[in-house]
Amino acid sequence: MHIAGMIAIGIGVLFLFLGSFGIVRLPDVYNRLQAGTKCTTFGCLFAVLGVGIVEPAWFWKALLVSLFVLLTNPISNHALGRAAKKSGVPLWDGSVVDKSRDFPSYANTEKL
Amino acid sequence: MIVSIFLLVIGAAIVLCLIRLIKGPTATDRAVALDTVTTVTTALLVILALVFKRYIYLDVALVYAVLMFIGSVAIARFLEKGI
Amino acid sequence: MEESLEQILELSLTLLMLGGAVCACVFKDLLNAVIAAAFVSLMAAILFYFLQAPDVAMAEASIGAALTTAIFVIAIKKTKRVEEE
Amino acid sequence: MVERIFKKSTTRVRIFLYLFILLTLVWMALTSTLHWQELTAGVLISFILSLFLSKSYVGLGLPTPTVKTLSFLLIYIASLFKEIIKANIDVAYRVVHPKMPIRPGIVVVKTELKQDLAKLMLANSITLTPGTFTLDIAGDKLLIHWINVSTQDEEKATQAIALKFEKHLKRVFS
Repeated sequence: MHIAGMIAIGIGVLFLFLGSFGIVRLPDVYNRLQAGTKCTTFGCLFAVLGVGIVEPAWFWKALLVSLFVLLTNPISNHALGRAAKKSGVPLWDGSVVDKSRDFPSYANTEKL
Repeated sequence: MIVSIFLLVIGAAIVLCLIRLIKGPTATDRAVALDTVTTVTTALLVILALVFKRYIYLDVALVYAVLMFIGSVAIARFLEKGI
Repeated sequence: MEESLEQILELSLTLLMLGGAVCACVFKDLLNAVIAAAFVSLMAAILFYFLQAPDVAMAEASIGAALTTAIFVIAIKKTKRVEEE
Repeated sequence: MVERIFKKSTTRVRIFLYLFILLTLVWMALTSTLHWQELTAGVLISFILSLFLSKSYVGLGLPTPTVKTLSFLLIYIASLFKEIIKANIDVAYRVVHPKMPIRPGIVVVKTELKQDLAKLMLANSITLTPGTFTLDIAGDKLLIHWINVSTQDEEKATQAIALKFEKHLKRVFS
């Protein structure tokens, strides 16, 4: 039980580190958001559930914490991404396509 | 013993986020770094509760997970209508 | 946990907090300064946690990082965003 | 007339019961004890809350909870977890790879879901799955940032990104 929980915490911590690494390494806001959302949500989920496995009496509260993280983290990141697009942060030069001109509410924001 | 390695890795993650917070060309980059550091901190608090062996410390992580989202949404709302 | 590791972590957290505080003073764009201040209060909350005061950490987390950020953002919206020389 | 009122009231009672059970379970997870004082307080508070909340639940136009809907919801959550694990390995590979094999771009995707909550769940699951990130929703279209664009066509992009969740969500919200 103890070893399984420690392995879960280890996986979670590894993904948290990779998410932060992606924040530093990737080229523009949108790609950074990708790394920042997925890796940190997953890593936090695994770390918290791992703590719940190591101490079985804590499991239910740990589950509640992970549930809140799973619900709130994508929403706040989505709000940040939308704000970035609306305030006209440019895409990276290597981007392939930008279809946001077809979208009604972005017709008059600056191009690329 | 192995927990101390986890704590050091999380500390390194916070340092990386601070680098992006200093460097970031736009305000949105900095907000993304702050949001990431919040999630990392929630995990850190839960692991520290395991280290200190106190059940009551989990409550702090719960409050963190619920309330931090308000700050990010406030910043995002401002950026949408601002410059 | 060993005594020395705890001291190392506390020291590094203090240094991170100092870095964030310097950023909050240096930035000319006030929104960036607010974000750096939120980072500082995040680190302060972890530091309180290390000093075995979870209630203070909870208050610091809720007031310092969530409420203060929202109030500062509203204040910036009513005034100007960029600081002048 | 009488029959209709009866039918409406039974769905209302069912919603009330489900909310009551859900809130009591959350309370029990928060306190983590089976002491009788805590349980009494929890049952009382969740009774009062579900009395008020069941009214607004009907007003929001959410699906009535039945055993079938809940089992479809569980299947959806299981498939979501599988996708999350795939997504993380994918993103970790892209970040660690020395050349960063990314071809980012913004594409438009269509959805057939009607309810607001269903669209929210679809957007959240798209955010958590491999290489895609929801930027905005308007009407039946979603604006999506894709880290590795393989097609620019709207139909094909819909098939690649949204369809695998939509078929689960349609069954939940039918």
